[in-house]
Formats: sequence, C-alpha cells, structure tokens
Amino acid sequence: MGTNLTIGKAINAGLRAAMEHDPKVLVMGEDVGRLGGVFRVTDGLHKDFGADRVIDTPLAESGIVGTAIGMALRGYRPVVEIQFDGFFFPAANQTFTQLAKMRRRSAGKLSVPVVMRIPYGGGIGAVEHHSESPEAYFTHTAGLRVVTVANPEDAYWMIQQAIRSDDPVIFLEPKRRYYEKAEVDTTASIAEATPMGAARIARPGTDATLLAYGPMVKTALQAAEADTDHSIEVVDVRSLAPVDYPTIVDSVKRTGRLVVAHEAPLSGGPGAEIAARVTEECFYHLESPVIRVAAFDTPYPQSRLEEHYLPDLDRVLDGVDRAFAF
Amino acid sequence: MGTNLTIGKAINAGLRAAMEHDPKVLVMGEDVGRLGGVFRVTDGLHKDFGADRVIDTPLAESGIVGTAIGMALRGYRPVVEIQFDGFFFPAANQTFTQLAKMRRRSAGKLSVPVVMRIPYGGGIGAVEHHSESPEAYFTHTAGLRVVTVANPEDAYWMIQQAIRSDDPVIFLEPKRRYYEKAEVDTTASIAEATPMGAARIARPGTDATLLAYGPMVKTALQAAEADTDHSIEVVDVRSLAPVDYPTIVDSVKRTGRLVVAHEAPLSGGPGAEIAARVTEECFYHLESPVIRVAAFDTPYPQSRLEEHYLPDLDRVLDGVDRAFAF
Amino acid sequence: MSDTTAHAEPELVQLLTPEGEFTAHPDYPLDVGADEIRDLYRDLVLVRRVDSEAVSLQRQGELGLWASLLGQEAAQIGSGRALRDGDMAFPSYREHGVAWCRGIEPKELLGMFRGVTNGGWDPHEHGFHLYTIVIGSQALHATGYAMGVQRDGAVGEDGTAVIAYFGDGATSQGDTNEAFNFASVNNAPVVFFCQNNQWAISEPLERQARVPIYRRASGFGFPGVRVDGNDVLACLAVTRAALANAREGNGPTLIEAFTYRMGAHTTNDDPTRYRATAELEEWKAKDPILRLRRHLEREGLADEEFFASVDAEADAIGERVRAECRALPDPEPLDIFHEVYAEPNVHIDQQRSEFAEYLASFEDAGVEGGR
Amino acid sequence: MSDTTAHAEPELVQLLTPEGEFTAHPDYPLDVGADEIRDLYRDLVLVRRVDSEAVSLQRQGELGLWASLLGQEAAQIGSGRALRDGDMAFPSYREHGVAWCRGIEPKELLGMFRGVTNGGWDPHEHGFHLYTIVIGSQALHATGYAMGVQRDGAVGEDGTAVIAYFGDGATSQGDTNEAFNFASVNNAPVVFFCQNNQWAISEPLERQARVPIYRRASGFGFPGVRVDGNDVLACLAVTRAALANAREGNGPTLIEAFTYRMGAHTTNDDPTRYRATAELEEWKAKDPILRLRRHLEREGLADEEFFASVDAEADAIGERVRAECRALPDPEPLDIFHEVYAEPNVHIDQQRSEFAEYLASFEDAGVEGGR
Ligand SMILES: Cc1ncc(C[n+]2csc(CCOP(=O)(O)OP(=O)(O)O)c2C)c(N)n1
Ligand SMILES: Cc1ncc(C[n+]2csc(CCOP(=O)(O)OP(=O)(O)O)c2C)c(N)n1
Ligand SMILES: [Mg+2]
Ligand SMILES: [Mg+2]
Repeated sequence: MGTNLTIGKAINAGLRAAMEHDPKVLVMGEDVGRLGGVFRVTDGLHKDFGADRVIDTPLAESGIVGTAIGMALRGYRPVVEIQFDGFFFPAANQTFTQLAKMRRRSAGKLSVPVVMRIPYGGGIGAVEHHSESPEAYFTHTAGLRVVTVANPEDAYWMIQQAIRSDDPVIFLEPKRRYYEKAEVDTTASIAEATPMGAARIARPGTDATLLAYGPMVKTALQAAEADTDHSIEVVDVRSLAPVDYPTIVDSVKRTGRLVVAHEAPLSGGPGAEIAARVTEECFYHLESPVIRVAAFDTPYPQSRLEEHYLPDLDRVLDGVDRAFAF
Repeated sequence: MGTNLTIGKAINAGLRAAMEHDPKVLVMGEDVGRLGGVFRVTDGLHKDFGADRVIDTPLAESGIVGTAIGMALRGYRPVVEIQFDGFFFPAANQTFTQLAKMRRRSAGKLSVPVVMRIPYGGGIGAVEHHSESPEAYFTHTAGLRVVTVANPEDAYWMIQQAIRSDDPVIFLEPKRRYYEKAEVDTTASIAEATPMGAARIARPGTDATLLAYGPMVKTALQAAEADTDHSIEVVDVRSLAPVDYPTIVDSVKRTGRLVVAHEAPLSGGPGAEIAARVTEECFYHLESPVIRVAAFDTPYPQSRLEEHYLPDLDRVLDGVDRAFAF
Repeated sequence: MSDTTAHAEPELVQLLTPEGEFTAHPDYPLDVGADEIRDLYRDLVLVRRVDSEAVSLQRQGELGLWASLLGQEAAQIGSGRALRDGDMAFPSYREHGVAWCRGIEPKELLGMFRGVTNGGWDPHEHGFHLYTIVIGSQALHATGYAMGVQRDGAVGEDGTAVIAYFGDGATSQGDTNEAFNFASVNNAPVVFFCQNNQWAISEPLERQARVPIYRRASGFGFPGVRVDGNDVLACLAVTRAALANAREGNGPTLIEAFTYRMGAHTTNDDPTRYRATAELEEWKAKDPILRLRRHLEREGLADEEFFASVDAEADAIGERVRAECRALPDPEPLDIFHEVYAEPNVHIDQQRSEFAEYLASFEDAGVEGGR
Repeated sequence: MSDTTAHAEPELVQLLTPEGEFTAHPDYPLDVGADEIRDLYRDLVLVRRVDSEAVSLQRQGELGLWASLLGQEAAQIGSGRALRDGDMAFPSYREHGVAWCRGIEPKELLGMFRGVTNGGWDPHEHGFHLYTIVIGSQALHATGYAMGVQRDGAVGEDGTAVIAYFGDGATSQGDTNEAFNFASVNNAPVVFFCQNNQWAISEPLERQARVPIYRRASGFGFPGVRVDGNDVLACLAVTRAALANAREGNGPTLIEAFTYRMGAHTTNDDPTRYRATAELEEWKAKDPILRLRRHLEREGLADEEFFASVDAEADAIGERVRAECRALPDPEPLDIFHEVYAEPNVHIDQQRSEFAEYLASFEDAGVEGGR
C-alpha cells in the first residue's frame, strides 16, 4: 500500500498529515509560504492551509524561534523552518536559554512544543554556511530532543511524532539525501511507527558495529556492503538526544567493535559522547577503542574541497579497518 | 618578588599590563567602564585609559562581539567581556560564524585577535543564567582557542598571552574562584610564562590521573589529598582547545586510570572528547574506562540545588573510586 | 538631523504634577473614581513595602539577590492595573508591581530570588509569564503570543491584549527590535512597555540610545508614546489606551515610561561607583507615591485614617512576607531532574536513579551527602 | 499613527527621470562632468555583462551558484563610485558592482561561487571586505571598523568613511538593528546602504517592514534618506553626501536605495512561483542602464561610437571572464587545514599530517582518494 516518496516529499506529506490532524499545528519560517521553502519541503501547504497557518516570517531567526515560543505558550504547535544549518546561530539564545529551559523553569507549568526543522550537512556544492552539521550544539543542551532521519519512512513518521511531542524537538533533515526515494505506507497508523527515540539496526552483522545517522547512514550501508571480509552491523541512531544506548550497547557487546561516522567535526561531535559512554558500558567487550570517522576540526571548507572534508565511503572503510587492526 | 593577588585582581593586572604594552588593546562590554564590571575585573581601567579604550557598550552581546570584530579588522585588539556565561548566546552567531571563521575564510588575509572574557560556572548562589558552563559549545567550534584559569599566576599571564595571540580566544574565568589568592611574580617576563596551550601537572601521582580545569582544579586537588589510599596525579588542563594531549596521554600511560571532572553537563561535555581521544591513544594502558564526573544533563537548577548539581569533592572521590573498582 | 538632546526634555504625557495637581490630557481621558485612586495608592505603598522587605531579607541572607523596583511603582501599578483578566503580561525581572496586580503572591517572587524555584507561579492562571532574565527575550514571546491571540480570533472590544515589559537597556538588544518588527508586520495585539529608569546597571541612557526611546516605534511603523512613569494615573491612562488599540486590531504601541531607578540595580550593586547622589535627590522630589498622596490630600479624597490603615496593612504584609520567605521549603535534590522533558526520557531517568542511589549511599553510611 | 501605505509612493531623491531627464536636487548638488557620466555608463554596462556571464557559467556547471545583481547596477555603481581609496566597504553577497568599483577582479568573485575560495581577495588592499552571507552580520563589522576609525582620529575632510551594504530583508535581523544603535550611540562614521530590491527571496517587502525602510534611522536617532536606486547619479550624490557627513564626524546615515531585483534571487531560485511578471515589466521601464543612456543621448554627451566601444569592451570582458573562470585552479586537499589558526596548533597539524598520509596511501596503491 506504499507511496513512492523522496525524503523531502515524505516530510512534506508528514507536515500535511500533522496539520490536518491538529488545527493548532503551524508552519513558519523564511520563504515557507508561497515558495514552499528553498527545498520545497513546505510546498503546497500555504495554498491549502492559508497564510495564518503557514507563515512567511521576517528575515530574523531569533524572531522566528522567539515568536514560535510565544505561540506555543498560547497553545499552538509551531513547526519552524531554519532555512539552512548555518543560519541557526542567530536563534541560539532563544533556543538554548528559552526553548530548552521553559518547561523545567516553570516546573512543568509551561509547555513549548516547538519543532525546529533544519536542513543540515554538506555535499551539495554550496557556498559557506550552507553545509554545517551543528548537531552537537543541540545534543549538549538539556531540554531539547534531537532527531534526524535517513529514509522516507522515518521522514514521514518522525516529523509527525516530533510535532506530537510536548518537548521541543530539533528535527535535522539530511539535505543531500532529500531526493532519496522509497515506498512509504502512509495509510499505516502513527501508533505503529517505530518510536522517535529508538535506534534501528539498519543491517545486521556480527564482526563490528558501524553507527551512523542522517546523511551518513547510506554511506555506512555502502561501506558494510563493500567490506566483504567482515560482517558489519549498521545502526541508524535516529535520535541523537536521548540516544538509545540499550540498542547500541547490545550491538557492541555482540560485535566487540564500534565505528561511529558523522559529518560533524570530530572534536566534541556526537561521536565523542557515544564513544565515551559505550566504552564505559562495554569496557570488557571492546576489542578495539571506538573509532570515529568524522569531518576535520576546521571550518567547513569551500565546496571544491568538501569531498575531502566529509567522511566518504573510503574514509568509513578506513575507520573499519582501523577497528580491526587493533 | 611576588604580589599577593586574587584571580580577579590578577586578570585585572594582566589587562592593565597588556594595555600598557600595546595601545591597540581595548576593553569593551557592559558595565566595564566606570563600574569596573560586575566582578570588578576591569576596575580602574576606565579611569586610567579613558572611555576610548574602555568602552561601555549598549546592552547587546551580538553587537559587542560584532563591533569587536570590526575593530579587530581595523587593527585593534579588543578584549570583550560577556557579563555572565548565560548571556553569551545572543552573540553565538557573531562568534561561531564570523569570529571563528574569518581567518580561514580569508585564507589568512584577515586576522581578528579578539579575546572574549566570560565569567563562567556555578556555585555562587545566583539566579538562572548566571552559572552556566558553556565551554563545549566553544571547543566544538573550529577557529577558536579556548582557555581557562585556575590560579592567580595563570590568570595574570594567560590573559596577556590571550591578548597577544592572533587567534580569537575564549577566556573562561571561574567566577566562584575569583577570590582565591596567591603570590604572582608580576616582574617576570611573559616569555618565561608557561605557554597558554600547555596542560600542567598540578600534583604528581602514580595510581590515577585526575583531570580538571578552571573551578574544578581546586576540588580535584582536594580530592587527591583526601584519597589517602591512592596516589592521584592532578592535571590542570588549562587549554580546552586545543587540548595538550601529549601531557595527558603521558600521565595516563603512567597511571593507567583517568577521571575527568567538570561543571559542564556530562553529555557532550569536554570530558566526552577527552575520554574518547585518550581511550584511542591509551587503549592498552587503561585499566578502567575513563570515568567522567560532571553536572547532570539537565538545565542548571535553582541555586538551592546547585550543591547537588555541581560535582563536588564527594562526587569526585566517588568517580575516583569507580575508576579503581574496575 | 534628529534631535540629540531630547533625553532631558521629554514630550511626556502627564496627568499629575509632582505636586499632585491633576490636568486632563486631550488624548488620554481618564475615568477613575476616588475608590480606584485610593486603591492605586494602596497598591503603590504595599508593593514598595514588599520590595523593601525583600531588600532587607537579602541583607539578612534569606535571598540570594533582589532587584528592587524602588521608584518604578507608578509605572508598574499604572500599567498593571490597566490589564484585564484575560490579558497576558510578559515581565522582565523587576516587575514586582505588575506581579502584584496579577495576583502573584510575594513569596513566589521571593522564592525565585531565594533560589528555591525559577519562578513558581502558573503563568496561565495569572496571565503573567515567568520572569525573564535574558534581556529582551520576552519581547518576542509576547509578540508570538499575540500572534496566537490573532489566530484565535480574540480581537475586538472583548479581545485579549498582550503586554511586554523591559527596560531602557533592553532596547539595545536585537531581540527587542526584532519583536518590534514582527509585531508591526503582523499588526499583533501587543503593547511594549519600556520602563526607562535611565540606567542599565551602571550605564546611563546615553550609552543605549541617542534619542528618546518611544521614537523607536515610528521607525518600525507603529506609534510610540512617552509617559511620566512616576505618574500612576498617566501610566494607567496611556496603557489602557494602548491595550484598547491592540485589542481592537490596531496593532502594537511602544510606551516609554520615563522614570528613575531610585535604588541599586540589584542588591549586589553599588551605584555610588557610577552615579551622583544629586540625581537621586532630584528624583526623590518626583516620587510616585508622594505625588499620589499629595493628590489625594489636595483633592480631599482620603484622610489620615486612610493613610494610617494603608500603613498598617503594609506593616502586616511586611511581617507576612518575612515569615513566608523564611518558611519557604528547600527543593528536594532529585527535583533537579523534574520536568526537564515532558515525554519519558530514559537518559534522565537513569541519571536520576543513579543519583538517588548515590545519595542513599551516604544515608546508609550515616553521613551527609553533598559538600 | 504612522503611514502604512508609503511603500508604493516613496519620497525619493531622484536626479534622473526614467526618461533620462536631469533635475538638480537642492539637498544633493552633484558636480559631475561628461567624462564621469560616461565612465558611470561604462561601469554599469560592464558589471551587467560580468553578471550575465556568471549566470551563464552557473548554467554550464562552472559555478555552484550565482546571485545576480540585475537591476541593481545603479545603486551599486553610484554608491561604489562615491567611495574614496581609503574608505572601507562591507558588502553582502550581491555587491558585484561595488566590488568592481573597488578593483576586485571578477574572477575573484567567481572563485567564491565556484567554491574554490571563500573570497580570495585582500580586503585591506581593496578597502572591500569579503562577502558576508549570514544576513546582517557585516553591519556590525562595519560599525566596529568605523569605531576603530574614530579611535585612529581619521576624521575630518580627509577622514575615512565606512559603508555597509545589505538588503531589505536584512533590516529585520537583530544584528542590523544593533548596528544602527551602536553607530548612533557612538556617532560612528558609517553609512548603511540598503538596497531595497523589494524581495527577500520569495518574500515581498510587506513581510519585512510596514513603513519605508529609510525611516528606521530616525528611530535610532540618525538621518535616513530614500533614493531612487535605479538612478546612478542620485545614488552617487546621496552616498557622497552621507560619506562626507560620516567623514566629518557627523555620524551615520541610512540610505535606502529603492530598486528592484530583476532576476531570480540566485540561480537556484524560481521567481515564477511567487511573483507576477507584470511587476518585472514595470521595472524594466525604469532600467538603470537605459536611463543613463537616454540621458547621455538627450544631452549629447556620448555618440554611437562611444556606445559601440563600451559594448565591445563588454564582449571582451565577457570572454575574459569565461576563460578565467574555467582556468581557476581547484584548491589542494590539504588546504582544508590552511589558516584555521594563526598560531601553531598541534591538533590541526596532526589531523593534517594524518590526512596527508591517508591520501598518500591511495597514491601508493595506485588508486584515487576521495569518493
Ligand atoms: C542578554 C543579557 N545580557 C546581560 C544581562 C545582565 N544584565 C542584567 S540587568 C542588566 C541591565 C538591564 O538594564 P535595563 O534593560 O535598563 O533594565 P533595568 O535593570 O534598568 O530594569 C544587565 C546588563 C542580562 N540579564 N541579559
Ligand atoms: C541569517 C541568514 N538567514 C537566512 C539566510 C538565507 N538567505 C539568503 S539571501 C536571503 C534573502 C535576503 O534578502 P535581502 O536582505 O532583501 O537581500 P537580497 O537577496 O534581496 O539582496 C535569505 C533569507 C541567510 N543568508 N542568512
Ligand atoms: Mg534601566
Ligand atoms: Mg531584497
């Protein structure tokens, strides 16, 4: 009963379903209206739900998140689009000191169910600030949930789950994978969808665990295919905060090796916490230290260098080799 | 030949020395002028160097950092004060997308030697936003140097080294230790001071390495004293970006155990990267996983709870015990 | 060129002179009876008392900090009493007078400055949001809330209005200016109430703005007005008018209440380092309470008995506040993990239970946890 | 109440009508000879050609992206030619015309959009900062730079002036407004030059501001002026006056150049999704180049030969730009680590050498690194 959808279209369909389900759901951001967003993820929503529910905002990210908080306090469920990863930073104050802390500050009397959609990651040949992977800033901030998707199925369901969550959710969209296609059963029930917080074993294996999320899941699966010497288990993390450690730890205890791949810079990236934590929990099971394959600790370079900057298939395979070399 | 100085006064003296040494050094921020800053760290500078060099700015952190960048581009060396850790966030965009990246963006043609002084950390019984430990946001951002001080000697020299550095430097001041006193030889030469990037063995030991920085160094030293069963080596990290791994790895290879303590929340805190990295480099030397003692992954609580939230002597000792329990 | 000297000579709306003489204002007619004026007087005296008790409690170590409203009572009571029940206020951290008008118990405010809560009241119940400490942030929340009000269709005479409070310093923040713009472009039913107390900690107004603050509004396309912030009747009239405008779909207004911070910035501050006492003396003559008292007296609206009864009430409240403050219970250690997330969160649950075990280990050992 | 309909009928400074007729303006006298006007015409034609070549190069896959200045040539050349050698300009990402005036080679601009650099020129050498993509950020850099100029004492007739460029959308950003305020409070020698091309990607001006943008300045206490952005002479005159003001210590000015983005936002954009073609037609009649040509013709300041020579020059530049673009060398992989820090950094050095080894391992194995 599936519909063939790209990741971008699946998020669009998920937004539509959420708006139909709950009249309090709003979409807001720069160019999300008539244009349908620069990636067309909100395509058609303005036409069908009107300018009151699909709001083209002034060009001001702090204003967008700040007013979304206000609307959430009034009972709405705003889905904010930050146009590109690199333009999140003007909204850092509203996100970190307000959105993330409002529930706890009020001892639960206030709820701010804002979803912040951010197309993130590189590989699209863009100019500066359009290829960042800022996830670690979010995962280090208590009070936020952080999720990301790697396939149309998750895209369709997780955006709806994020919108239904009473917690603020940072919803990271792997922009270079927007056009990846697959069947999605949009007639299924949301209750049956895999919970937003759960990791998923994308490919079972026995010799090493290869952990990825968002845009790197595809690369990880390719690496697992390519490594014909070993049986590699690929885990799609899906939720970066909280991380589903039980699934990961279970996998590592079976395989004895862990490689984590991400586009974010190495130092202090999500792989650091995962490595530290898994090492604590699997100290006697690990046959090698956790190997991290990540971008370098430099600013994202001009696009003609991005193929070298981003961890690609070869770099992931090199990481796997390093794990087996111990 | 020492002068007895608190950490706060030592930074003040260091600022004064830097301003005397180089007329391009400016101080700017909220209330840094006549008031001398809310912690009096810029006390007397306005009077002696005038309003052109000690600038009371409008109440706008993005504006402060943004104009400091502009002044640096004109050849000045602005030392910016962010009044409290929690008020850094409005300046996140200017810091992360502009300050950190300007040199690389321009392939070295532009230099933005801005120092951002931030009193950080908790333990002073303050209201919300006055007790944050945001260091991991900075250490994950390529292009910034991040340092912190734990004693008057370092405070006096490192602020001067930070100002002389052509890189932007985040200078984190442990506010609850501002009043710690020690002798500082202010007649020595800056060339002889320990380099800003070097870690320091604050107390030698043989059984485990206990790593701390800023406000936690004192607690770590107390813990080492208190643990009469073991010989604990305490390392004061000093530079959080880059981290002086050779010193740390050398220590861990000798002791076989590492405990990292910080006030920042656990997940994705500086301890995560240190644990991941040290485990990679010392895999066969570690007799226990790296143990982290940190604040919880919750917003900084109301002050009546902070003694429970912050890692204290008991929690550090508990961490050390856990390391020995493996 | 703009007028750069206008800080000193504001074109302000005033209904009561410092001597308590009433003059009607053509644009801001005010219909208040003697009862209402006496009630305003009572409000002013009582919030000043709550405030001074809080300052003493801080000196005695019962509070970590206190931000005194001394001198700003009229701006807060005047605007606060202009609000209706369903309206929503977004305060900064000094709006104890507005809190009072919204039915917040003083002990709730004290609790926050004592460090037992981060603001214990229910904002929805009171139409009064939590105090916001990061300067400027709440201006955007108010604007967004007002945009929600628009979407609810709560406009018209019975509609809902929203008010955001902030100081002169806050007008320098990007967020405040973004809020002005969002409110203007969306014609949102929000009133921006700036208490220009002429100081942002140690920085005088000239470091924040070159022209009077109310003028900022016109640059964003909505009206701005400067009112005598020490005149409770003018503050009431001007705020009522602006709220009515908002309610009826005519969009935002910026009110600059020109007043003076008579105390220190907070109990941590030492204003002798940066301002002349002469300035303070000058403003004492314009005291908002004195002014209303003179008015009541000169118009024969209240007698000695009334004033004595208010003073007695203030004494009683003072006593109550002291007792309630001391009785505020400390939060439980495990409260650290409370309401960080709405949905179940295994990670936080695990940290909570590990910490509970850790704490229990001290009890087992018969020693006290923590430092 | 403010005028809320004024977007359409601006009180703008115009020296040349769309038909090319010159009228002197009392406040903005302009002393330009025929040579200078012809040079301006040449500038306009050549930058338009560079721009259209860049659009084609993007279509051919030689550039990742291009942000066309089509329609905004007069605003950029007029203001750019008002600058003096020692002045400093802080552009946004569309200021190819200003770059031209500052002596930046077109290939440097192309290099950035091709992804071989993030802006290869030396800002100090040219008095032209790198393109800034994060909207609004550069307004603060310009203001800070101007504060530095003040501290250098570079004021007076021979002083240095600073100019910041940004669009209509950028006026909504907190940073832009903070820059207005810092500049005003410090009386900094900076001119804010807003090209109001009436669109921020797909959002029309009404989504950004309710009143004309130049009026924003008065709210911050400094003058604002709206100029016909398609009139190169008016842009020159108004910018010169504002720069002179800045130079002489009279502080900032906001110039709103009322113009129109005739092309797509960037080569990625599809404006048919959000705007009517009629609007474009209307603006074609106000084309900045056509207008100046009509002026030159009607005043007899240039002949066919001149126009032909400019066209020939444009053809030559077009060819040069195409060739130079294709010849731009790709950066070396290890360039990733270049100039991240000024001071030695063991951490980066280690990553660089590990990556060098990694790359070498492919060479040793006789295969190509990377994907
Ligand atoms: C973003 C931010 N920066 C700095 C501070 C520290 N701070 C607290 S109050 C204050 C001055 C505020 O002045 P004003 O807005 O005039 O309000 P007032 O205190 O006079 O009521 C400052 C700088 C803060 N709370 N938030
Ligand atoms: C902070 C930030 N947010 C979003 C963007 C994405 N973006 C690029 S250009 C643009 C519109 C800019 O409009 P305007 O300021 O009018 O300039 P114009 O493009 O019309 O020249 C947007 C939203 C950005 N570059 N920076
Ligand atoms: Mg104030
Ligand atoms: Mg525009």
